[in-house]
Amino acid sequence: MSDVIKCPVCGESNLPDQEFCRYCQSRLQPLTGTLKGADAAIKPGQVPTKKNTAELEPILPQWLRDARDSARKSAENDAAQAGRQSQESFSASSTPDLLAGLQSQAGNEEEETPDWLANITGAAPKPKKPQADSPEVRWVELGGAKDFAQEESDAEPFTPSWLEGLAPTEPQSDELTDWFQQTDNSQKSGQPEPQKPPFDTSFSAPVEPAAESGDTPDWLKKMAAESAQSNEALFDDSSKTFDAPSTDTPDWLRQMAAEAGEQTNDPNVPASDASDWFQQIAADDGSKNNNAPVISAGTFDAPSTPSSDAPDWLRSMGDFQDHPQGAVPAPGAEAAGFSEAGFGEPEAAASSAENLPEWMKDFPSIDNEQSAPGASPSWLKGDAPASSAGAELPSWLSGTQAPEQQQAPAQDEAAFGDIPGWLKAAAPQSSVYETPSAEPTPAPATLSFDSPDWLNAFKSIDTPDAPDEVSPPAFTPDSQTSENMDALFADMPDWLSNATDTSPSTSSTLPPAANAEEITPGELPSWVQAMRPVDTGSSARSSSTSLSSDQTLESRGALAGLQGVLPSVPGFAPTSKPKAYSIRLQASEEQQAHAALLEQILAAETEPVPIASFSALTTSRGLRWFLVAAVFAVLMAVLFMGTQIFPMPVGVPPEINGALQVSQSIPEGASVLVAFDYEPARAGEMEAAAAPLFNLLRQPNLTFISTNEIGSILAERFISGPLADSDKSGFQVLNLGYLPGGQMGIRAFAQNPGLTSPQLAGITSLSQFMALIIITDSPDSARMWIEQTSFTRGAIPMVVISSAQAAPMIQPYYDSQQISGLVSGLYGGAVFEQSNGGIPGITRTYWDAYSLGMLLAMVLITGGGLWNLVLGLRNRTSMAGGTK
Amino acid sequence: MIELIIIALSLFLLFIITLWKRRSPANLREISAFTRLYRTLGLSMEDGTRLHISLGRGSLLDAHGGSALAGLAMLRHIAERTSVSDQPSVASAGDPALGLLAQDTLQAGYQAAGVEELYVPTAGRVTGLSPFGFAAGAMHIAQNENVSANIMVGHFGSEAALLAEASDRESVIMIGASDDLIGQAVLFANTQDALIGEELFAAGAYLGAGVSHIASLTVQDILRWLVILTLLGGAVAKFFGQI
Amino acid sequence: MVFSPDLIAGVLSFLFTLLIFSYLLGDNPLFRIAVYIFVGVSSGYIAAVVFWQVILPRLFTPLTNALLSGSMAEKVFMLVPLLGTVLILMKVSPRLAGMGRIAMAFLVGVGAAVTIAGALTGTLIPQVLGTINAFDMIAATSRNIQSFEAIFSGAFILAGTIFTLIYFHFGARPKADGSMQRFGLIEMAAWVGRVFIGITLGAVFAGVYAAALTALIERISSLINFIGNFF
Amino acid sequence: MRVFTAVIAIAAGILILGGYFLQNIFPALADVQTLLLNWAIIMAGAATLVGIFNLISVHTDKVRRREQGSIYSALLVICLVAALLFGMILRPDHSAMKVVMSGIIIPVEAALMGILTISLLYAAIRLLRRRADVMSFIFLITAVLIIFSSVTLPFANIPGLNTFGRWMTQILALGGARGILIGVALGTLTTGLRVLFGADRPYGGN
Repeated sequence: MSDVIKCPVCGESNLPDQEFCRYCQSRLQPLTGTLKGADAAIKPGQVPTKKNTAELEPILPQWLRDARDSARKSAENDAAQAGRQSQESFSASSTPDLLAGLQSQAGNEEEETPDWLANITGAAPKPKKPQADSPEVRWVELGGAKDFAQEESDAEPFTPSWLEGLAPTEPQSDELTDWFQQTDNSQKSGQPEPQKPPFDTSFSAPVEPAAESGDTPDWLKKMAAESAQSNEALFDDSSKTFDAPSTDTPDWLRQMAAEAGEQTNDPNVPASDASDWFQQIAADDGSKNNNAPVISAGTFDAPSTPSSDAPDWLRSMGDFQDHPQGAVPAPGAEAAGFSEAGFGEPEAAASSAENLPEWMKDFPSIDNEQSAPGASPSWLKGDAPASSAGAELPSWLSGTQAPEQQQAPAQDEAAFGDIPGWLKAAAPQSSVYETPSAEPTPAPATLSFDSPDWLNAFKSIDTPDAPDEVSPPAFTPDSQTSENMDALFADMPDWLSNATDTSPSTSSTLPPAANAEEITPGELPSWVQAMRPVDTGSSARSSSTSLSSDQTLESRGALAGLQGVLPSVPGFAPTSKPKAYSIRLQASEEQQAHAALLEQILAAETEPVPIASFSALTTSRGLRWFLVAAVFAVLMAVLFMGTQIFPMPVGVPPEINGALQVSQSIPEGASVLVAFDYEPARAGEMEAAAAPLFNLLRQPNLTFISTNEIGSILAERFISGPLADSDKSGFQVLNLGYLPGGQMGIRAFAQNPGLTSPQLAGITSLSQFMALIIITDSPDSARMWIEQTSFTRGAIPMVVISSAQAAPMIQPYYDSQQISGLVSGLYGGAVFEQSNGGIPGITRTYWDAYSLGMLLAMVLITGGGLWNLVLGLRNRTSMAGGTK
Repeated sequence: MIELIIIALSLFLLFIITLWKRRSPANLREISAFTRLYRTLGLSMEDGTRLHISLGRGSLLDAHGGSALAGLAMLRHIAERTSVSDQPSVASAGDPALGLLAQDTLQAGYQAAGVEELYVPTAGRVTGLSPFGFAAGAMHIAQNENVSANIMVGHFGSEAALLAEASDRESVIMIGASDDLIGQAVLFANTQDALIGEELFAAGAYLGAGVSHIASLTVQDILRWLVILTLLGGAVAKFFGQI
Repeated sequence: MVFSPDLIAGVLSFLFTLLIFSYLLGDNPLFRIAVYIFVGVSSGYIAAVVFWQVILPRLFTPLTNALLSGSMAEKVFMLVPLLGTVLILMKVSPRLAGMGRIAMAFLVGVGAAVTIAGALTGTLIPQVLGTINAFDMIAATSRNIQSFEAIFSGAFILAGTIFTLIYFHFGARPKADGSMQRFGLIEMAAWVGRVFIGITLGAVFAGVYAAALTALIERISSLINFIGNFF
Repeated sequence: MRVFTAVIAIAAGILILGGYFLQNIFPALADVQTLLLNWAIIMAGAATLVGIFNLISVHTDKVRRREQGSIYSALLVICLVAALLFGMILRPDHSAMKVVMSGIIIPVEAALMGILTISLLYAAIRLLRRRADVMSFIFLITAVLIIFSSVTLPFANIPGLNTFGRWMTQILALGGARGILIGVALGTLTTGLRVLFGADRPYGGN
């Protein structure tokens, strides 16, 4: 262990044994470990799963851990007292002990569920656990096995009503949840203590006197005395709490109620609520961090004070004022310190004042102010209201899930509230939880206040628990007797665990209640899952008895495994057979007709409405094959036979005539720029259309260029193809290749061909060519050439040879005399060829096939179109009829 | 100079009408092809099929850049709407620069939809560099990639018939528009509802791509009537030898 | 046996033509093989052409010259396209593709301007002027076209142009039944515009068919000729 | 980055437009325009290489994931890489590349164009079943008439048919074509302006 601990908040160094930073009061030691799955909530009805709650062990104050060590040493004595209990029953009885699980805490934090926690929840310990652990050790840890046995057998009947609530009722579990959450939250918050000074003054005081008590817990005696003498201010709130108790309420409780009845602001708070706050105390004291014990001390005040018939142990509480030990810790003391004080004060009896820790030494000075003889205890009278202690009680007793430092403001607000805070805490938070409080009476009747065991346990409360600030030697085995240790171990855990064990044991044979469905569903923190006694073993049940007459075992929901939580109201039993009502619906025909109509409407609404389809026309493979057969048969036959049935077209259109004149006007050997701007797809058509014109040229000097990447190859193909049969002896060809840039490239080329194409060195103007021939299948390409060269070509003629598909768009350029001639398609080529002296060329070869193909198309389109028109009309008619 | 005047006037009208259209709703005539397109978008999302948007082969550096840009604007909107679909749309182009822009546009659409991580660069593709190469590369997208509709918006020539043939064989809905008359003629014969001429540029407005698209149509209407007036006035003047 | 390039090209041409024609019977693996090979080969070829005729002569050669002997301005002017090329090449990597947007933005800006200019100078103004000039009686007379014929033709062209333009009018008003419709006169004019559009598209369609038919004839003829070479 | 790219696009566009329409006022803009266009052409060339990589990566991805038709994708990648390598090494005008061109590219493209004959016929025949409206009727009638007018008959020509066909093509069709092209130009203009001034940013950014 390191010599110093560095505060995670302020960074200052602190002693290793300090729990809180002396500079910023931040917590140095974690309150609890992280409970796995603590954040996850489970819903009622969900099957609980085992949770590893070993992380909660650090919650226990150091004194408890130290006490465990001392308990081991006294184990032998206790084991002898254990008698003849079987190992199983012993283990069962031992499980309720809060401290039972502490054995494993120090050494093995990986233990799934500490026994004490399991006992609190009533969950059956794992069968193997007691076997695995040394039973002897456990016996010792129990703080005296026999004590426990007696408690189980004897103490139960004597449980007062206000203690009845210790039974594992819903509120208990709820409160347990609260303090667990508080613990968890306090861990997160880091420094919960500095915000809780009000608790210090109000709750440490009653604990102090207990330190000097004898058999009966001193602090209880003092509380009794206090209550007898106290002003009603404090009990204005608390007394009302006991208005509701049944007639079985002990006298002292009744008296307490009588005294404080007028001042109670919340008369509806049932007596059983007192048990709640007691449970809260138990929970806080036993398992929570050291904050809780302070609370518990104050918690005991309320019930004890009003009772003049209080038993001796309560009366002895009157001595409280005679022992004015400062209940209020040092102002700077932290909550942890106060919690420790709750349990640590008893240690003062056994140990000298010198052994008292520093914070305990501070108490007297405060107590002197608070404890005035004959007056209500100052810590009750003045502190509670003044420092909002009385109101604070409810806050932390209410079991809210917020950390205590968060409760403080609320407590302040409620300091003079109508309802004491601790009563509020005791009050069930839901009607469900009120149910068990409705009949707390049986238990008080049988409760033995003299029960030494649990009183010893309270006595042991006075024994100094070991706050982190408390010097460890006070709890060393050497400094503590075995009796002290017994009492110490039995302080809260014993009665708490005992109480929690009772209900499940008695209800084990009863059928589980099925009323869980009526409970408002809520989400339980997952850690509660570990505490749910659903799988309580029989061994655990056997050793416990019910504190409630109701033996219903809850099987579902948050109360699952708890027994007697929601008892049925006594006397609520059916006296007669319920009248039989027919479940048959009495509906008239008219109503049924309306219902049918409604169903029909609803059905129509839910029935999917088909979306108006796009009337997609399915493909017709048959038509396609027919077309293929017809066209291919005709064309192949004609081409194969090489027929020349169809005459070549006669008559020369003006645009073709213009092209003819240009071709004839080009002088021999003249330079002609030819742009091959068509796609390979139209190569056949373009070659057929262009060949007649090139055949007219006389030994031209041809320069090929293309704005198409493939154009240069097409040019060479043209030379080697259609022109192959013509006389090419005089042809000179220069292929410039690809001219990139579209119209900008054309523009640049037109402005200075030699600059763009190094092969044309010396040619600086387009006008140096004698003619410009554009072979294209695109009107855009033709347009680009026409427009971009219009300013540079001068007067040189331009002829466009186009595909038939582009002719309609190029024709206007001829009409506007921007071009000199236009030859389009095979038809244009055929006309041109005819005008060239009738030398058969490629167009003649294609012409018959072309004409037949065109005629075939005309027939097919006409006939097929009409047929499909009829089909379409029929379909539309049928669809329209179907729609109607 | 007339060109500058036309540009300035168009720009001014575009700016003013864009501001005006922010407040007034768009009143546009019904175009059945866009109605079909709009429903096709939803249906493709519903039935988990893909849309194939083909942007044609219009180069940015020639006169067909306008149709390419219009196709990209439509792609941007479709990408945003269908990006979260199980089968996001794919775009094909026949021009390399247009293909890259298709990728950027698709990514922007995904980004606008907040699902940029779903964007796959191969959703925008160049399927070929020649007209028929592009068509041949795109014609099997419908068959291979669970496409329910081919949307062709851009510059198409006669190769559009090849895509139309493939769509018909696969019974895939086809909606086509081209700025080229050849492409328009082919698409007119092959599609259920043809988009003709400048309807190509209305795709963004009809699909709800933004106010500026609607304003564009209004500016086109205004310029249209100015052109008509110019034609009438110019013809009369020319006939009487005034100009 | 010597395989001349022409023979190889002829054989390949024959085979690939048949493979493509097989598509007429239905999509099949043979057709796909031919198409995918075609796409790959054509793309690779075009890329090689672009490299040899664009990248090399317009970027690397001038860049080398500029770096070796050019002025600082020339060096800068050649480094910019080099930078743009590098940025565009970054689009190969999805991670670096964002950088490529700078170059793409430049391309788009240039393209938009070229498009606007092309639309105005290449289409809008020439087409308007062409329509107006149809009524140029002087020009008609010079081409031996009678005035009546010129007016008649010009009027049809003008009417076709105007009605077609009206057909595309987008503005409309909501009707009582919820539908959007244009003004009555515009709607009527648009109907006439439909006729002109139908005529135009029909004429173009006929041209496309003629081009396709010619290509088919050429292919069938080549098949026959190829077979005929062996007999 | 978004703003930066938008600024670049807008600046480049304005300079190019200035080069088109303001070079008479600012002659330097013409040089700037030429310079910027040259850069754009180079970058477009680089984009081609990236596009090739995209093509490869898409199909490689298919092969890797063994998608439907992955064998064809593998074939495509192999052919592409081979053509690219041979083209880069041998240059495109090498005889081997010419064989590839003449043996594969041109025949396939022409054959694809050829099978459009069937596709177009099929589409035209089924058109009235898809859509029986005025435009479709006019479309088919015009197509049939023009087809009929562009052929010769073996025995006797129908007088005036060819003239009528030419009139339809050069007058009636021209009017519609001009209307369509002017409309497309208007759409292109507004679309270009939207892009030029950042309303649409196809280069990324929202």
